[in-house]
Amino acid sequence: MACTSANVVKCHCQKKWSSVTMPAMAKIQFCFTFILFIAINCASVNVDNISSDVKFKNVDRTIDLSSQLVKISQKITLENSGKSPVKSFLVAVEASSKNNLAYIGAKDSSGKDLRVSETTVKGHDSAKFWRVDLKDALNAGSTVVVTSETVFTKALQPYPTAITQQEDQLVKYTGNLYVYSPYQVTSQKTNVVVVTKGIESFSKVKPFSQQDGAIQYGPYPNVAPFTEKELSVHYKNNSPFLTVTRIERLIEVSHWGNIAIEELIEVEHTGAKLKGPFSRYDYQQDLHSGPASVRSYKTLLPASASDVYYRDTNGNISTSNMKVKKDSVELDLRPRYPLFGGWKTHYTLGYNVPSYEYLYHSGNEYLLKMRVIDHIFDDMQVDELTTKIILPEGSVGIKLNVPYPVTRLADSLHYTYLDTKGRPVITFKKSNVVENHIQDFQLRYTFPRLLMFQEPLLVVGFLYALFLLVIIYVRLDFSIHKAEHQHKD
Amino acid sequence: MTSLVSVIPKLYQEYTTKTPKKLKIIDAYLLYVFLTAVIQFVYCCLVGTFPFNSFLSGFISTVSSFVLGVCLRLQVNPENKQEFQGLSAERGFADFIFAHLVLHIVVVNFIG
Amino acid sequence: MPATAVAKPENGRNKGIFHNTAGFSTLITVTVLSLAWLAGFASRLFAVIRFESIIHEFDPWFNYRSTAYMVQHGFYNFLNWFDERAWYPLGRIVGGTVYPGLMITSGTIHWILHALNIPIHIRDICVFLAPVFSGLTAIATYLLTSEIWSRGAGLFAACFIAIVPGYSSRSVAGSYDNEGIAIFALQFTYYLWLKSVKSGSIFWSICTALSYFYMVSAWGGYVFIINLIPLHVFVLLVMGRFSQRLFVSYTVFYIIGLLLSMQIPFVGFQPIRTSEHMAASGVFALLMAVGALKYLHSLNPKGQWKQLLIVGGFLAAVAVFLVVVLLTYMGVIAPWSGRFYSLWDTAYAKIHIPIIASVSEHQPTTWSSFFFDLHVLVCTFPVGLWYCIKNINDERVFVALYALSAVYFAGVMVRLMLTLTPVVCVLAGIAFSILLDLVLREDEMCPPPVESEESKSLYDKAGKLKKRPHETPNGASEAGLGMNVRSGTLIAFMILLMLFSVHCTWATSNAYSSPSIVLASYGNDGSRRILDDFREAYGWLSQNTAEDARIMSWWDYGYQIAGMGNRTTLVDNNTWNNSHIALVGKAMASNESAAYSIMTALDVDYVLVIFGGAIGYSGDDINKFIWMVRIAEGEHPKDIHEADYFTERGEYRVDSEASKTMLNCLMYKLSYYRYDSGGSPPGYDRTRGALPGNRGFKLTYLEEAYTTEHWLVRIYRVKKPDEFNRPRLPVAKRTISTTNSVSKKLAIGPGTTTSKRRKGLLKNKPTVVKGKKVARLE
Amino acid sequence: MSLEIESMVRYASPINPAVFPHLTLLLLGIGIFFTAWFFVYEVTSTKLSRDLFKELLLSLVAALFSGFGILFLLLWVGIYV
Repeated sequence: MACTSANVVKCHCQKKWSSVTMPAMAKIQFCFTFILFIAINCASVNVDNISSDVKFKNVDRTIDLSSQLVKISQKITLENSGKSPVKSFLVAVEASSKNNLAYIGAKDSSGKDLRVSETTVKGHDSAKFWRVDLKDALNAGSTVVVTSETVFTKALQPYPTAITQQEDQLVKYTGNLYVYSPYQVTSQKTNVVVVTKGIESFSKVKPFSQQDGAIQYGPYPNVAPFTEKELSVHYKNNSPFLTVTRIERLIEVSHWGNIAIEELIEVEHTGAKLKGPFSRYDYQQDLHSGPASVRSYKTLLPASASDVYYRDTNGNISTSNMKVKKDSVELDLRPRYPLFGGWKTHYTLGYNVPSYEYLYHSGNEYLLKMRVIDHIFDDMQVDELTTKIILPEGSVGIKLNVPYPVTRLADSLHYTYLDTKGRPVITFKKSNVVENHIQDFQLRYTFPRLLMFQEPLLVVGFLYALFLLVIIYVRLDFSIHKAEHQHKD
Repeated sequence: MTSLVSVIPKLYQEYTTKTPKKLKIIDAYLLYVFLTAVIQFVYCCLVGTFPFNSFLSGFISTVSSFVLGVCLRLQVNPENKQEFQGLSAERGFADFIFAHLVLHIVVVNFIG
Repeated sequence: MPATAVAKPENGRNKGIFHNTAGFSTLITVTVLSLAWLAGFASRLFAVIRFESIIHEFDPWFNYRSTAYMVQHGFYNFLNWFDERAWYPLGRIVGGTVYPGLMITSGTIHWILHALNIPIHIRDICVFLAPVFSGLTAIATYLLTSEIWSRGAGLFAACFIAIVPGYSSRSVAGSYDNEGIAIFALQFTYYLWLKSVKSGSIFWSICTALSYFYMVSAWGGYVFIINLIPLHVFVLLVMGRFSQRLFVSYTVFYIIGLLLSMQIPFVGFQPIRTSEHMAASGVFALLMAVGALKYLHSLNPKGQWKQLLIVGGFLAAVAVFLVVVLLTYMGVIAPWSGRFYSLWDTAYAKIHIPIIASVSEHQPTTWSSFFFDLHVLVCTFPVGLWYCIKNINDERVFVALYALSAVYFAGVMVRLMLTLTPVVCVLAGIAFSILLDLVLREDEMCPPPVESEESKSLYDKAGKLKKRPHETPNGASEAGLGMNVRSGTLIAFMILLMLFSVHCTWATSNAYSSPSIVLASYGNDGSRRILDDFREAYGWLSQNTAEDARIMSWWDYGYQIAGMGNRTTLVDNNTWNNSHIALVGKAMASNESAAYSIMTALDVDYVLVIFGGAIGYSGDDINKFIWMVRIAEGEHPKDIHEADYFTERGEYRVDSEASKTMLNCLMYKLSYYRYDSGGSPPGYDRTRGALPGNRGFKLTYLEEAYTTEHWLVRIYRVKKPDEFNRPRLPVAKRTISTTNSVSKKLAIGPGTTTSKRRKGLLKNKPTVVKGKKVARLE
Repeated sequence: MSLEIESMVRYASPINPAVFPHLTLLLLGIGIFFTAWFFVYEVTSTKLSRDLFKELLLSLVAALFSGFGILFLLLWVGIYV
């Protein structure tokens, strides 16, 4: 995996991989509608209490608004002011933005992932809570530094919602000025990064300072738990507001040494809508025309990817470049037309990778270790992801491990070249996916190697049957002739 | 023209004496089919051709039956052996059956 | 090989020296045929290799779309398909207005492959259907030629037809059109017809009828068969070659074929109602009459039957003719259709039906295109024809008639070159076979007396020159070709054949292998750039307009918009409703406000125009515009006058000297709206080599919705009534700029336009590799 | 339970993809040769001289070689069955 690890976020929750036993192949046909949820840590299961011992001594919060995503990272200095050691603490997301949350993760000071699980707290039904388990229990009186990272999608609202071709795109962010926390926060600072200079307006709560492309708030002392105060920033953001409304990722494993990957992608520009005409003349005049539009974007594929194709229902999209880099293949994808606000496009991207990169075996036991989703473009946001894995015909004992909860759909069968009873297809779905979700799943199955001969023998059998037909025909033909001759005479 | 009139009984005589029995059966069939066609045509002239495809399929099926019958007669006729080399009477009859099969499948489809 | 080949026709002599001869000749035949198939298939793949597996041109897009519909919804739904995406607001009953053979063929292939778990996309089947069928055509041609002459000639003919440009022009990969499979059906029907005439078997006649049925389901050109076969019968009758076999084969074929052909919804009752089909029934009646008289004659051979025969035959013919005339007069039988008239009188279409004349395929063929499409075959096929007439028999009468009629039709219409090509291949195959027969004869025959001629070549022991003109044992007079002459001829002809194949490859590759929806241009450094503007625009339409948006464009692009853009069109390439097309033409030719009222009446949401000025693409709408005007004038003579669009001197130009009407019509404005790029000076039109006369104007009722990268396709949105009540631009600002225009006049007369622009070539640097049949309309 | 990833080895194709073209050509060549032989035999031999065993053997060999040849052809052109 060394060569492809560039973007792989180490699975922070490896131990809680849920494992689901795949029903026997025979049953598959009968359970088309059967849907299996793999939410091990369902909200209904876990209930936590807010410990009064824990305090946030200091929180450094960075809200990164430079892309279409809102990335908030908090450096929390945790203090145990109680008597007994504390093993875990809670982080909370306010009710207003909990539906936009795509990803949450936590790391300790040495950069190791901590286990994060969803939970609830009685009396605070509107907010969402996560419990972060510390690696070592925090003794009374001591402190520890934990970094939490959250990513929100669709939290930036274009304002105005429609712009003309030449205008810049302005967006508005509405958030919480204070760290939303179930605990008392002794001191906190917030740094809003917007990168552009064009800030129209922002909430002014002292103390604050504004430097180019960034606003600092705080420090604010002693904020009570669950304090909310509106923070809004209205600023220019011309970064690509592209949403992948749907992606279907198809992974087809062949034991002849190849894994074929095909992604059907639907993209929409979800920024400010284009108002009025589109003028090619203006667009061609200078490159800065249509600042909010997207001409092209880069997709990173695994370094071993080959036979890449990029097409839609009307055929190849001829406007793309491929650069082979050391640790990846970089595709510069240009949609057929530039994407303005509200414009959509769709395409299919496919490639092959050799099996030795992702497939492991020991005897007849196989293990496929691949990404649930791969990079589409930087700061991507995906509304709906469907991943399908097609295994060789005759694979049994399929077990799937995923790094985060997904919705597993019913298994089905896929028929392609030289198939008799069909190949098993494992399908699972996830919505609201961001880059942090580029992680590996593991799929175990058993495949008797002798079955590899089934396909060629099928061809051989077919040809042999043809030859036999010829042999029979030659004899038959003769007899008919003879019979006719007899009749004649 | 008078010679024409005188020739007809002669023809009839020729026919009755020279033609094999097998062919006479076919001729009877042909006559029957021909009359059916005539009746159909007269009927449609009197009543009208409203379901045109039904009339057509009926009429054409009789015409084709007639044509096929004539062809069979030609092939079966021993005098024509020279013309149809390699075609036995049985083969001719098998072809006849095959043609009727095709014909009637189409007619059934067409009659609507 | 030629030895075994010529051995065959002399029936019974093919028991060769070796017991194995039959086996090896079969093997060689099979090998040659499969190689021909392979070569034919491979030579049609240029477009796929150069571009991609994509449907070409215009009509194929409709065929593809309906095939996809059939595959998706099933056959019966397809037959009942009412397509409301076409001909808005009329719609089109697709099931009843297409020849479904093509769709059924590829649908069946798709079905079989999927039953075998071979998941090939229907598009790929459609793309590769024509090349695959070219192989079948080769085999059918082989069979046909073997029936007429010999197996060797058959192999030659098969090889010719596999690669000849005249046929590959219509059957390259991606050109998914009726002709692709129809030529196969044509050849195969003829083969079966000859077979049935030869054997007199009902079985073969039925097969002919079935094959004819396939042809009827595939292509309107079936009329050619149903006229040629009766003609053959008639000529045989006149030549006194009546036989009972002929009687059997024709009567059975006609009656079953008639019934079968009426099964196709699109054909319907035409076979008994239109004049085109009447010749066949006339011959049928005639044959019946002749058969009856012959029979009576056979009963009494001694009678005075001669007069009776003549009188009876004559009376029958007169009666049939009178009935046909009477019925035509009464309106029961439709008179000949316009397209059919234009076959007889080439000027007819030009005068009466501009829409037929406007299609470049319907133009008379030029001599050069005969040579271009057939190359050496055009010179050799008279030889084959001569030999066929010299050694006449029933089948050869047929091929002679076929050749003569096809030559005539090919001369009338470029498109019918296609029907000429097969027979040319057959006859050229015969000619070459005879030639090789002459040159290579001696080997396997029992050594004839050596007609001495000292052979100067040392390494060849065959000094004997057996002259054996084919099948005419006593006609051999030119005996005594020398070894040198012989090998010289051989080499010359081999070189000729080589040149032929080189030419075929070249022609197929350069002239016929352009998808026409993807253009390629070559930069100075030889690098290839792909201009994908059409798909860019159609892709934009399909993704970014409302599901039910109605697109107005000239009819050429109707099928493509429906196929790739998946949107409703007003007119398309199925030009059945002339007045609707004329209405669109009128909208394009009127000024903006008049056009707006037409467009609102038609509920138009978007207008699409093709504009080649920026890259010098000559097949664009401005160049076709004069046809729009003509067609519009035909229906609306009060509002549109062709003369208004020309300058006073009768020139068609777009620069400042163009007429006022021209400069203010919708098509002009949509093409040049905010056009300021392309060469120098800015706004220079590279296609017409002129600076547009009316620039800097504003549009009131429309707004630019999208323009592709190279300006090739421009899409405008028609504003809703509440959107344009804005202060209009002062008139003073809407001046017509009369800057220095160095425009050459484009002498555009109806005749020259076609030939000039049939190749949609880019005028300047970026040369586009394009087929010449591309631009349908000038 | 199941094996851990560390104890497993990477899975590569049993036949190096680089030799697919060669294998295709070789196997298909032999296959076509035997097919041709078979058909020639079928056409040339008469009812008397025909030997069922030879026919069966020829066709089996032809089918085997052509079958595997076709498989590698598929793999070569990128249809990984």
